[in-house]
Amino acid sequence: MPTLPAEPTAAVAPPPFSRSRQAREAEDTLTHLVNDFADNPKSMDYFYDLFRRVFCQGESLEREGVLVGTTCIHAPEELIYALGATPVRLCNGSYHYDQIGAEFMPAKSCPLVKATLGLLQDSHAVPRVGKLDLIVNPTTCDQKLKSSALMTALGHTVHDLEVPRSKDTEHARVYWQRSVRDLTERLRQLTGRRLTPRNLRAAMARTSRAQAAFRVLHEHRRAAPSLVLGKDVFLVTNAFFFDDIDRWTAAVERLNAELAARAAAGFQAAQTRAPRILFTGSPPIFPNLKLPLLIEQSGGVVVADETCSANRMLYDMTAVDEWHLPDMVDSLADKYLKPCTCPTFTNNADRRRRLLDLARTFQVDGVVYQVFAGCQVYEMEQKSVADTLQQAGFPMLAIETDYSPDDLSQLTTRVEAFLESLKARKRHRPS
Amino acid sequence: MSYFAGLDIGSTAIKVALVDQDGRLVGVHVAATGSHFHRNAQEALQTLLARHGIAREQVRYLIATGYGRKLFKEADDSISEITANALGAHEVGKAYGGVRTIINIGGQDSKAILIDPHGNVANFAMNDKCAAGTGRFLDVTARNLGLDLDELGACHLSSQGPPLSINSTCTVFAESEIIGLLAHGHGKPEIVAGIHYSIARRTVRLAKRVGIEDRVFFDGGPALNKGLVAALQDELQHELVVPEFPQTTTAFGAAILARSEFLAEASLSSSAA
Amino acid sequence: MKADKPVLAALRAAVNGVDLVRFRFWVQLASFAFFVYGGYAAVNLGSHLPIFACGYNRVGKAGAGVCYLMPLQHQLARSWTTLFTGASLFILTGLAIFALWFIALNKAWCGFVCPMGTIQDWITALRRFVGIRYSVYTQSQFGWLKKIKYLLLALAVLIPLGIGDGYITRELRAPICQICPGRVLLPLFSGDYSHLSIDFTSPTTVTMTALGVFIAGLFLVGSFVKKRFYCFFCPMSALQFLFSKLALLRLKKDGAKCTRCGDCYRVCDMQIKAIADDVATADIMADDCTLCLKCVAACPETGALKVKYAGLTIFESTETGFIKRCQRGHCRAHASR
Amino acid sequence: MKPTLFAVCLLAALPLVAAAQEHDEEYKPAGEDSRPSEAPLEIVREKTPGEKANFQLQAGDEVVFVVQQQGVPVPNARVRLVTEQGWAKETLTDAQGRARFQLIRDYFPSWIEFNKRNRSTFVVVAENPAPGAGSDPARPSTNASNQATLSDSYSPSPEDYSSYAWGLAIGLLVAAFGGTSVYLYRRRRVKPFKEVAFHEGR
Repeated sequence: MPTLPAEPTAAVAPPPFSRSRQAREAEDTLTHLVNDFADNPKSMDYFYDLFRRVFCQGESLEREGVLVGTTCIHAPEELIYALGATPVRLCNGSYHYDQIGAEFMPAKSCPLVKATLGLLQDSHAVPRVGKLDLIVNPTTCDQKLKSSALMTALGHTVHDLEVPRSKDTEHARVYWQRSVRDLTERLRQLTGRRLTPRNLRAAMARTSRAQAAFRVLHEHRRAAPSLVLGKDVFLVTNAFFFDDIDRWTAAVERLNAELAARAAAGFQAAQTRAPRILFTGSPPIFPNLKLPLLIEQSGGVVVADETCSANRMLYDMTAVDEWHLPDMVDSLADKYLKPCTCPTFTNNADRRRRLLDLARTFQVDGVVYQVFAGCQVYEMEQKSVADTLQQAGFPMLAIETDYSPDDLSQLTTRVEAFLESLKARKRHRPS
Repeated sequence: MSYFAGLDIGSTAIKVALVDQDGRLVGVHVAATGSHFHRNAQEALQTLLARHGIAREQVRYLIATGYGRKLFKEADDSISEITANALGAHEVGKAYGGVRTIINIGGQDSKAILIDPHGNVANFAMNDKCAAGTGRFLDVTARNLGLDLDELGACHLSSQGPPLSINSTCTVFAESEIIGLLAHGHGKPEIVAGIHYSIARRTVRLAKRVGIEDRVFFDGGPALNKGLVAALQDELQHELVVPEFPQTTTAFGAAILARSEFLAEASLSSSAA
Repeated sequence: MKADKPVLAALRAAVNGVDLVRFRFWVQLASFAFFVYGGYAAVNLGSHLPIFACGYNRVGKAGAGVCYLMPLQHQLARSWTTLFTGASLFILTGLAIFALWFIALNKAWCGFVCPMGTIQDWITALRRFVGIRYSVYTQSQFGWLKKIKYLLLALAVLIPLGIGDGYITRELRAPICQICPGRVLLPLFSGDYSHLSIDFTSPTTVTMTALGVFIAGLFLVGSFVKKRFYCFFCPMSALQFLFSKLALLRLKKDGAKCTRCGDCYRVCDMQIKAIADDVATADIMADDCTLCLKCVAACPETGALKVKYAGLTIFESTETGFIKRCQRGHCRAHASR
Repeated sequence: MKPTLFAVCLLAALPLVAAAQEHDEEYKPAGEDSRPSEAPLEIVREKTPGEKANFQLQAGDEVVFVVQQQGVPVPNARVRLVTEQGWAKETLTDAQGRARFQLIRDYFPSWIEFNKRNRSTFVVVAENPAPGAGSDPARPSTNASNQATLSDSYSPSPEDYSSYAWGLAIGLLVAAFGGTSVYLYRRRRVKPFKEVAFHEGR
């Protein structure tokens, strides 16, 4: 087990949070996100203000009751809400925590996992969500799998939620349903409350209302020319990580109303000829919205995404046949496994079909495929996704990056060249 | 008579190309980037104009490309060097019967571009994270062997034995390996040939990622090096086309685009007026 | 999709947002009453119906028609010399009438009309009310269990043929009807409980009537535990599937739209895995399917599952429809137990 | 759940409605024949109320015969009923000339030959002293009696070959067996899972 550096001895009084490196990083991203673009939707102010308060001023989001951290979207949040606990998604996008994580993790490992562990290693981590009573760690990709031991070494209690390696066979499905039931049992012991059809149904109602709101937003993004920029939608879905679910849903519903008004008024958030981009690959998590921001600063517009920090987390909804616990919990388990297009499964037929469907329905011009350095599963799928999209006539740009800002100029060249080639193709192929 | 200029502000060299009203190349000029690239870029443009006796006002439209394109304020517009290179190569390639694959080895990066019949970029791959296989690798080698850059080509051609295999592709370690090979009494020509072949192999691998089709267009500074061209030809097994001014194809592409942009805007304003 | 006129669009939205559970309950209730008690209103739809409107229930003039399996088995039980001659043309016309009835509603006869199916759904409702969970087959069990209905259909054809030429005793005529739970249960609804008794006249009748009551008991227990238990082994569904290619009512799946979320597989009473996992075939209706359309109601992807009648889309999975149904499902969460 | 309850009671009501309006063809003889029959002695079987045209006597039924002389019921006439096997019973007609018999079962074939539609015949003989010297004037006799016979047939009663008890027994057996086996299966499933079986051939 790696010996972990002790708490950094604060020789001099630590600077007020707002001047720490992490705050500056968030501040920088937020200013770019807000100021580089004219007329952002009014209802986005709630989200900008939320991120400023939480990430830049380090405001505490302490919530009473049991806090259950989750390191991946496979952990069913409905079960956590049903038992009165609050889910806290621990995926982290800050370069600051990535550096801290890199001190005790292999250099070539995925920046997201490094950042998450950096976050967990820091006692007063930002976003300030309070002491976690349990971390549910779905065993999806290898690095998250191995990070569970590291998290335990950091003093957290970790429950490994076993995710099957393939999702087509029946025993994989049963295996997953059993894992979810074990999780329910573990949460019951943790919170000391009993799962009943009533409280699970109420929890599922909250989540499905949030999902319904997201789906309306998703539908609005089909408009050509676009009504809302991709960076705003990524910010909205990133807010879902830590914001209170009901407040988040209300804010998204307000945003939807404003977008409907924009559609009626024929408002354009991007130029008519702006290349429409489908974003997929490793999830952009605030403050690492570097690539989407770069695309939209260079004149493109991200109209759809297939990443687990946005679409994959909120899109697929649960259908229940009989409102009794065995069927409800199994339906939840199925919803989190069967449609999931996570690259950690054996075959990615679902993901390719999903990308093609998104590309066609959103009339995208090109696909940007982000791969975090060290994220081996997404890199392995890059070729098959590129070929599938190529056959369907959608060019794809694969970009390997990580959380550090210093490869910005090289990325700019690639992104601009890609967008220019898309504009040229559009001129020859009357859209 | 109006002219159009393309200014490629590269990492090691600034290239300027001047095109007249009918799109014909008037002249090119190459100057070192140095540290004040802003001033050097203006000087390079000035020297080229002076050489052909053209006033600055006659240059109606100027497009900058390359790493410094965004910072060169006098430019009317900027374009990424990949699109510029593609346009340039497409234009120049017509003389050789049309090209589809472009290999460009620059000062600090190497690019492989696949273009469609109209000259638009269909696919591209870049290696700008490691100096191996770039112009900088050749500079380091030349300095180690005490040769000038333009002597490398002749030296390669004068080698008798098979080219040595330089297995470490990293610029820094290649240096120590060259010193070791010299110490073992291997001839300089064989070492240079070895270096050329290692760059060629690495570039072909990059080109394969975008797909190699039709005639292959090879440009960028190192394309002047005859030895490297021979090595690449051997590795590629495709017909290799090296233009007369390989360094300035990108600048030429930018100039062509400047002209078409200007004419498009002009026709637009005339039809609007 | 071509832009519909506002009226058509409104109609389409209304239909796609229907609460299918309630709609199907009332259609089933109405068709149950019609086919089990239609006879009293002097309704007689003939004897080639593709559902279990049991002939024994027709005896007391209660039923509105006769399930085609009964006349089929009677007609086939004739000597082969006459069977394979022009004299037996009426068997083909009978089959044609059955086919005509069938292609009108395809397998929706099972999902919406068949009285036995309706009884099973009521028993399932009872189980749900009591709060006992349902059982499922594993895929391997599913694989070999689903072949039984073809075996029963084969018996329904071969035994009468055997009787026709004297190889099998005449007491075994209409064998499938004798062991069918419909014979035992449906006449109960019109006061005739004679079929509950075991007929000791001969060993054959003993075994057949005992088998009949046994299967009826199995039917009741089975459908209490497994949704639509009997439909899985029903020879009528095997017979129907021969004609399902010609049917007007079709279930279509657009694989490109499908995210394979498995919601349709979740709610499928017949537990057909292909509905969720098969994204290649358009004509997705399997031989076990009863076209109860719960899958279309449970699909959140717009346009993924479509019900077409003679090419015209009459019911389609839509996102808004799904959310409306799902919201209603959850709103009841606060109101009911 | 309310709709389901409503449906169940609706269906419970229907069989009652169905049973009430039995409307099958009532047996109506062609037309009352006003002239009394001249037969010196006659036996007429009394119709049971609501009897259908294809009515078939069954073993165990109660059957009533009216003995009439010129259409007038004869009290105290001796009436004998003899079944096929030879079982006989004798009664006297009551005041209204009625003789009541209970048809006993006399059909005991081996199980294989048992045919529930078998018709075993019986004959009813009525005898009554006739007034006067008898019908043959040539040979007057001291006591003359009229004898009339009526033969009919009856089939085995359903109780002989069908039994609800067995039906119920089998039904309950299945319900009990099915229910408990599912309960035990679900209880057994609490154990982790069935291992994949290996069939090691030689």
